[in-house]
Amino acid sequence: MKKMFALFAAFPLILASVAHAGPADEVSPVARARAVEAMKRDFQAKGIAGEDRLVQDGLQAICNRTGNHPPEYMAKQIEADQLATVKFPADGKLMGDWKAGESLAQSGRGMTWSDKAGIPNGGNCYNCHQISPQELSYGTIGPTLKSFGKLRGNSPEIQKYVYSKISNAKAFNACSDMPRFGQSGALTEKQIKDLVALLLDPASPTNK
Amino acid sequence: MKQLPATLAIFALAFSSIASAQATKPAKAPKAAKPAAAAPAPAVAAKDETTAGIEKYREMLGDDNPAELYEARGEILWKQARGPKNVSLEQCDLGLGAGVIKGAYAQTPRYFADADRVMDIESRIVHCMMTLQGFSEADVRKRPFGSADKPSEMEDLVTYVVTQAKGAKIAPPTAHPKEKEAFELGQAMFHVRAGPYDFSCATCHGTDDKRIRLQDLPNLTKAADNRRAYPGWPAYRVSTSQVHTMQWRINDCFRQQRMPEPKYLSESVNAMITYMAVMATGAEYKGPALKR
Amino acid sequence: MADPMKIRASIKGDVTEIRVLMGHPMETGARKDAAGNTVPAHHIQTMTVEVGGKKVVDGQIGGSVSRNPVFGFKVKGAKAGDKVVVTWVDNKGEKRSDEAVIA
Amino acid sequence: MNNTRRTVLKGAGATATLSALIAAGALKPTDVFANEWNKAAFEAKDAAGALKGIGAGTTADSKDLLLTAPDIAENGAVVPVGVISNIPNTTSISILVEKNPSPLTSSFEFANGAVADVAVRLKLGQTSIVRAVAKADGKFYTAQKEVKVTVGGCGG
Repeated sequence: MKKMFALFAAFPLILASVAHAGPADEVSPVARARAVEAMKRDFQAKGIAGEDRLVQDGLQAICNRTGNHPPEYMAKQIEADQLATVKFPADGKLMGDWKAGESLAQSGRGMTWSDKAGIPNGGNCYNCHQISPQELSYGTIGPTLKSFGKLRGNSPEIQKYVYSKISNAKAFNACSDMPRFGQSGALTEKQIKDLVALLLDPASPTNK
Repeated sequence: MKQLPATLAIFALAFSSIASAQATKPAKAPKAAKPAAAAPAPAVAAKDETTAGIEKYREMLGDDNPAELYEARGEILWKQARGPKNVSLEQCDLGLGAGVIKGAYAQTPRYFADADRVMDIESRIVHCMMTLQGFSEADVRKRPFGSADKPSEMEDLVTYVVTQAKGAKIAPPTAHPKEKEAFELGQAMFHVRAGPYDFSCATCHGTDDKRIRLQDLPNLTKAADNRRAYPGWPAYRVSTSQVHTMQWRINDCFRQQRMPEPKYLSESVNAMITYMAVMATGAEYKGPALKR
Repeated sequence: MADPMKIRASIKGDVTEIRVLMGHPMETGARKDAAGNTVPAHHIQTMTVEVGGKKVVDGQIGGSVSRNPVFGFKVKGAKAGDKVVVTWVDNKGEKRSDEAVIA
Repeated sequence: MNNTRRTVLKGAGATATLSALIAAGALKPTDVFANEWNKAAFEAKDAAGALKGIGAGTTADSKDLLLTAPDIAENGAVVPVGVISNIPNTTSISILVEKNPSPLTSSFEFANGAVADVAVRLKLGQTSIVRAVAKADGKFYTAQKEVKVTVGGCGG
């Protein structure tokens, strides 16, 4: 992350001058800085959600300042840096139990101030994605993942891609809306394996 | 007996369909979502069928809103002489002059010279409880958000006050520099990504035609969506069986963003409300909504 | 102490529509609170609707009726100005009775 | 804010108790006493037990019994259900949610001009058959509909 701060510091003029479409860009840098200051002043720690959560890391700072549209060379650098954070399982197995993955995908809990420490977090997947066709209540913020494995197979390359994507979505899209589930510690290695299986196991309902 | 206008039904419908994005689980958490033992329909058809079904559900909920129970309690609280000074809130200045309650909510948040800051309706009621009735700050901040079993006095009072603006057009003033400042602050905060999930308000409410699970997400960077969504709060939420105020709504959005808690009545929360209210200018306010 | 009911009674042609909103927790007795303790049953058991002094509906309900219950009934033969009285009694013996006039 | 709520409600005389109404002569006691709560039926743990509890051991499907409920509910805590019986001489309507731990939700008897037409809001613990039962001339008729209960919101 320090690396990215440095990167950002080197190009403030370029960033400020890049014009992008999108509502975030209506916000002036001064207003943005004031907003961050106001939040630091007006927000308080509650439960497991400490005030440290308002400290933006380098990626968040860049996405905020560029309205989620960093210049391409910077996006590439961010994506490479984020990909480097992905830790693959020591046993080399990337697919776990799709049934455990399905119940994880259903759960929307975890990491809020009303969640208790020490209880496993949910994957929040159905909040944004369609997966198993039996689940009618799914969100559309992310693309549909129905038939994901049926369409792409489950070769080692695909497994590696899906594992990496869930672990750190920013490795493939610098300012993606999707959380970095592995990098942030929201999901464990086993949980991510189970979600990989939900998408890629031929027995998973999404691939039926 | 106060009669609800028939239009409330239409209103509740429209707003529940756009603004009921997030909620805590119902107290009695249904295991739920074990749908369709029957053969799954093709994705597109299933979506249309589901969406249509949800719309039908909202329509069938109709216009009987338990928020009326809150309104009735709030009216008693408003008119009752209370607090160390033993006076009622009837002379509270909600922005249209002392003692004017009708329509006042629709013209908030606004700058109040006597407090030298921008206040939303709940902040202003609290201000009156302190200045008119003599309650201490600790008293009024003790328990702003109630539960289904024990609603808070603020939920009752806010429900009563906002209901008196039924039929008014949302029109918060924007001429004062501090009102402009609050709008800009709210707008900027809307886009700040932080926390373990890298979320901002805009993550869920910055794009057209998205939904979480089956709940439609208004794109709150657009005036049209604010005009539909903003008047949908305060609301009685059936999933929590209680009325939630706008202060709560903003608080819960940040909870869902995995952020620390924005302080009750703080400049930040009032700025978010100001942003949405100004964006919603021109919408008709039809009273507390009824939502999932 | 229970909230007063909201009762609306309006006549259209020959049919009077009565809508009742009650303030009640309607606990089933099976729900667990956040601490994992079972919340004791607390729900309305019986309710009556009277129009013009005559009982028109005699209802019994259980904990599966939603919190803050809403009921709708229809009655023929009533007239504007008739009094509608709704009464409920819950499993703890608490009672509440409120009235409205057909409009 | 302290303990103001209680005094407020008392002070405003917001409650009209049954006994007060009776004392004031507004009601005749015989008018307001409802039938005794049917404990056996309401506490039955399955639909068959509940039906037996209300005396409906045998039922027949009827097209004249109209049950309206949403196909899918956004939240199981409040599901609007309406039942209208066009069966002549209908004297009661009961409504069951078959998958609930106690399926019988409500039972209404009609008299003195009441139409066999009732609207209620029910809790559904999960996707379930909702069943209406009408009694007419001593016989029981039934109609049913499945209501799917979905997970809503962020679930957090």
